[in-house]
Amino acid sequence: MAIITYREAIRQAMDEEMARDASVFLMGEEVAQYNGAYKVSQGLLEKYGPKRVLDTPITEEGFTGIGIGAAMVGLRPIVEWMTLNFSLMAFDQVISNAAKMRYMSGGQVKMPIVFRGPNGPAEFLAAQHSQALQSIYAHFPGLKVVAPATPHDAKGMLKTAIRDDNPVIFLEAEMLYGTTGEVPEEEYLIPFGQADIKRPGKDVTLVVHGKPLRMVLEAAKTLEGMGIDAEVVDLRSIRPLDEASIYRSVGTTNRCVVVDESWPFASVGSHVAWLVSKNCFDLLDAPVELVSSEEVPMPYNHRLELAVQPSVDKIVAAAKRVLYKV
Amino acid sequence: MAIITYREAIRQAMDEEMARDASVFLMGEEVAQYNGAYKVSQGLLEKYGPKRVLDTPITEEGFTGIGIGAAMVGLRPIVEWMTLNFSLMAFDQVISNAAKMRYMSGGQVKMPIVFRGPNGPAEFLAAQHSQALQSIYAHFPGLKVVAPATPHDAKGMLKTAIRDDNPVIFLEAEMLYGTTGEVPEEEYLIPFGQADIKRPGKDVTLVVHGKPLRMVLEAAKTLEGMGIDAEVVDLRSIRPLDEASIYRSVGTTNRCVVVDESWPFASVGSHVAWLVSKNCFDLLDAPVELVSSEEVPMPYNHRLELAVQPSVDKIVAAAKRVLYKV
Amino acid sequence: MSERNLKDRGLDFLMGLLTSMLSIRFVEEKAAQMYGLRKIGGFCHLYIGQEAVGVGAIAALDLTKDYVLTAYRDHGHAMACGMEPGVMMAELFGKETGCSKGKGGSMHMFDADRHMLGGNGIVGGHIPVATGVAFKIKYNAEDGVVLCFFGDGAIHQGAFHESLNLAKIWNLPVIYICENNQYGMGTDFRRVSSVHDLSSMGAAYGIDGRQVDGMDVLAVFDAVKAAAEKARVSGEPALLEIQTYRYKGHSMSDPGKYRTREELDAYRQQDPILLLKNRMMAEGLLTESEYEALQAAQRKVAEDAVAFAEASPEPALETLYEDIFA
Amino acid sequence: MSERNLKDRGLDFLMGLLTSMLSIRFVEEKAAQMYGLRKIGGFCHLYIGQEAVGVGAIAALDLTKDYVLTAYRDHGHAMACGMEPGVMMAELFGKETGCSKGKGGSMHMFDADRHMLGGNGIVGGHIPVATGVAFKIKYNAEDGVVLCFFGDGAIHQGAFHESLNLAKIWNLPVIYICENNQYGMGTDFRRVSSVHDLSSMGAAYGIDGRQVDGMDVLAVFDAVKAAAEKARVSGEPALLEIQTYRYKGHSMSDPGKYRTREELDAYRQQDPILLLKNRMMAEGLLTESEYEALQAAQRKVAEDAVAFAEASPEPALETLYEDIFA
Ligand SMILES: Cc1ncc(C[n+]2csc(CCOP(=O)(O)OP(=O)(O)O)c2C)c(N)n1
Ligand SMILES: Cc1ncc(C[n+]2csc(CCOP(=O)(O)OP(=O)(O)O)c2C)c(N)n1
Ligand SMILES: [Mg+2]
Ligand SMILES: [Mg+2]
Repeated sequence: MAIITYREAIRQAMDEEMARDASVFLMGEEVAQYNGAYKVSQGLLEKYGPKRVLDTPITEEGFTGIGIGAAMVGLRPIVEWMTLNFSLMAFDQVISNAAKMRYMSGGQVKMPIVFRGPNGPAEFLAAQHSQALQSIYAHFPGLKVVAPATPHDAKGMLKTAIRDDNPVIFLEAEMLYGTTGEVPEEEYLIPFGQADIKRPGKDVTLVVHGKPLRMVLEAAKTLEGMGIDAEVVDLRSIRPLDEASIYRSVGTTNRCVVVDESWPFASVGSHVAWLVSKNCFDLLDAPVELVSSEEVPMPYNHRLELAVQPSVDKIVAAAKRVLYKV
Repeated sequence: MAIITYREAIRQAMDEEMARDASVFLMGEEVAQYNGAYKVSQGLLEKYGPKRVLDTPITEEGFTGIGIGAAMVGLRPIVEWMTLNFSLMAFDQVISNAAKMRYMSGGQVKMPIVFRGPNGPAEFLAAQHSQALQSIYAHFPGLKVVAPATPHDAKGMLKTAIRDDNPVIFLEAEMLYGTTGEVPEEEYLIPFGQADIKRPGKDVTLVVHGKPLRMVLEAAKTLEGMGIDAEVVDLRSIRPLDEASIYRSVGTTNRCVVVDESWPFASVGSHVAWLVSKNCFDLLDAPVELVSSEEVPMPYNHRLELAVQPSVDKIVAAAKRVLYKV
Repeated sequence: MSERNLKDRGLDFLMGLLTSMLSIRFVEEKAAQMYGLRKIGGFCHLYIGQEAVGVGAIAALDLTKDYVLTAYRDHGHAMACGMEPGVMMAELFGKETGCSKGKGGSMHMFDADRHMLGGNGIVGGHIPVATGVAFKIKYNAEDGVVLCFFGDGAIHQGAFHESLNLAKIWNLPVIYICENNQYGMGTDFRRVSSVHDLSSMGAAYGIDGRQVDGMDVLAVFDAVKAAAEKARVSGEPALLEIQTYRYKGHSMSDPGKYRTREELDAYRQQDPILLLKNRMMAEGLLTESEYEALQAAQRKVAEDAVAFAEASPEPALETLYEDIFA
Repeated sequence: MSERNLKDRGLDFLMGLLTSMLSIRFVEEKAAQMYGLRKIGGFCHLYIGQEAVGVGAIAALDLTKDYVLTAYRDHGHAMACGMEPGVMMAELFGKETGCSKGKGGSMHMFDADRHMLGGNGIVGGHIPVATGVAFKIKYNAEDGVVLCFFGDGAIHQGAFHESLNLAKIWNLPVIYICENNQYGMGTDFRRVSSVHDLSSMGAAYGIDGRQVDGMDVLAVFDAVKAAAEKARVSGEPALLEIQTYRYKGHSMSDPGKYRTREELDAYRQQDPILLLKNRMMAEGLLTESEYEALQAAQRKVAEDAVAFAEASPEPALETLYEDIFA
């Protein structure tokens, strides 16, 4: 297995799928000549030319809608949003068109389109540029939403996303691009709706998706030092959601902490926490805890912005709470 | 007390606040000469003139942003969205500007603006026009979100919203406009963050906000016929949320059903259900149930669209489930 | 009036236009009647008065390679694309045999086989989507064109502007057709538009703009034909402002008080059907009795459409869960 | 070159412009240096090369009644509005003494007292907001104007177009200033714009457009002065395309490989500071030694700014919960 970065995993997935299927193309701001604001599309313009790798003007609503139209008639667009924050400009296109076109046409059209880009806070970017937006996309039926946290998962799931005949919101993270991990040499795909046990354990279930996985694994290590054996369930895919894997784990541990870097209110995190609360009602030995961001827009100051987000300490503390070890 | 419609309650609130404060104005599509697509602004143009009651072009992003700019410098705009569905066109303005301007300026500006309009499904309007969008607004810190269900609450809370120095998303409903209720003759305001017990009871707590209140009250009556005494907690305000009132009620009943006409995933409903699950862990005799809409875009066919939404039957069934009377 | 000699156009062609306009007129009148009988619900935007636009424009296409997208006032376009009146009426009735299986209703007429891609309820929202369909044509080096119809109310939406810029820089074969029926709901377009010659807005994108008499089906045909041929060859987008008038209210619930009876009557004098009929008679291409026979036949078509819709079954309840994902 | 006799403009006025441009230049250079030392993080967009635009334009204002709003490349505008360099640098450092208490950072410089209303990170997002500030001016019958600065990359956003239409139909006193520095990030504006004379885009809204030499501070001053006076009197909005160049990368992380050294050098030859300095010397209004003294003084200002920022305390952790609601 090769060790590559998350960035490279995404690039490879796009490259392989573009080589495989001439109807796949990439569009977005700075994806072509600049090779991507975060260099995720490095080399793709050179390899596939300007017909298939297109720089757009800064008009998210316009080019997102163009992707949707192209998908409706058989192309397979990958639309890169420079960051998910800017997708708010295109929100109506995604919600009113991509998510609903098949339904309101009574199944006459398919919508094979991937919307991808970095989601969630990075560093020093302040309120408008530091939002984790999975919850608002996951709210709407008609969209698939995935948030892989490792190069392995990112590559396998992006390939799945590109081959999917439905709209997929594919969430990356600026802070993940440089992280590395093992990826098989041979082709593989990871189906949606399958959580992955990133660490088996028997004392407490930690449920997570996307970037905070690394923090959760670190917390698990810290807990291990305290004699607490945490199981880490990485959802990977938010919609569809692999509820069975979560419940199976909680069935063993009887304790659950959900970690989500979003704001808590009406979030993926609180939704999963409710699902566990309800469906594992008789199994739970403690209330389900949620570790999320503070209910504030993101401040620029670094100490403050770190304090806003989940941390290893906060996760460890929550795990101890559900084990009544406080 | 006078008996007036929900529509008239909203109109009166705007009228009184416009009379009281010259910096209050109303803008939106068809609000002036046409007196509102749903006739909510009836007579206001005539009374206050075109300076303070403005018809806009169909450019939600543009006029919503204008409202935000005007609010930043001291006016108190009421922005009517013809329906909340169209606010998706203006989503970035609300999230990136209205919700964050004060924070990212370090408290230098105020944002006294009300965004209002009908939310949620009406009848026969299909997928793009039948969305209950409270969950995506409630997700973001920096916004207040309220959904009064009666003329009394609507009037008192809209007046509060207009006087608030912060952005308020004020959710009405087409199906509520014609409903009637008692409203005091004298001026009154209803503070945000106070739930209202619309029916006291001791066997099960039904938590609701907005339009489905009527359905919940009907369900409570049906339950009464079965010897089940339901308490109906009408949240009225989603953010701020009156958690204490919910917990107090669940403390008595030990059973809770949350009703929310949104889709369930990452919703206000599932969030409240999690809060109750967590904070009433030791009090609950059954898992918290959520009655919401099916996970589908809204179909046009009436039988189908009714089947998608919460109903008296579904609420009664959920109440019986938490009482293990099934 | 279009200048070319009428006879040179061929009798079949002219009869086709006349038939198509009559068919739309009568089916729409039936729809109005059925709405009154509550067989149809929700928003229902009739095309009466505007028939020449959809019919003339779509007659200029080859729907084996060209495409049509429009807004919610879509009955006329759907029928001009060849949708069976019965299938359309069944959709209005919310029946299983409707084009969208009763899921779309009035605003979402789709006939993907005939390249009619909706029917969209969000003002301006389909303009980028249509542009994306043109993107596919170019991507696949086909020689089709896309007609994108929208109203005078939609032309100020940012989506329109973003689309035109993109269509021009990428040379996409799309004809933007602004059906200026003088009003966006209750708003005279002059009240909300900074320019009154809407076709002049193309200049900001280096796109040719033209005003066309929309009561003259042949003028519409000629203008669209010319623009389409140019677009096929060069990929040049175009903007046409086609001036027309709707005889009925904006939707079924609109009494239309914002305009005068005189104005309406003046337009009725230049009714597009009357106009073509009179010209054909003047040239000896049509007799009164032939016209009456044609009318009778088309009345029958409309009646049959209602009978078909009436006799069709409601969709099964379970179908509400279908057609979300492919 | 602006034609008026230099001397007639008054020495104080000219020295003021020169000082202001130098001050911005040196403070920006310090910011770059501090970024290298990791005292500043995140996005940091420098104004070097563009000083004549902000300085010339804002010199034409009376900030007791006029307002300024801009995008994320906002340091120059903030200083031209009179923000203390130390306060700005402290904001860049994320310190409590920063204009936005360390919550905003580089992209969110606010100085509400001086009518500088940000600093906005969403490309195009502040354009409707600025238009709303102009709305307030008209509403209150004041005689101020608003300058709304944005980049060549922002001009295609729908928000721009919606704003211009609204400003024109409502006669709002706002001057839209497109600072065309030739690139939006790595994209030559000619690649993403269907027209190359951006000032011509005003015509679609009946708004006067003009191109202005942005390296000539006096030309900028004259053009803005004229547009502002007109706007004050008649409420007429205007569009200015001010042609300029940024010497540095888009943000600190951009190596700027998309342009040639020759191109950069050519612009450096017409450096706005150099240009004004040379003209003043040629007219005997400035000596070399006076200029050196001025430089020294402004270098000191920049150093003092850093010292102030450095010495300032970090915001207290609890402040992260403040400034959300008024
Ligand atoms: C984004 C959005 N805003 C508002 C509406 C409500 N609405 C429906 S039709 C309409 C008027 C549109 O007028 P025009 O574009 O001229 O089309 P016409 O009805 O005249 O065919 C409005 C405001 C909507 N459907 N979508
Ligand atoms: C809506 C949105 N899309 C994308 C971005 C990312 N982005 C930041 S600056 C920029 C380029 C803007 O160029 P221009 O408007 O010319 O301003 P300049 O940087 O040249 O001053 C882009 C694409 C953003 N901040 N907001
Ligand atoms: Mg119209
Ligand atoms: Mg630029």
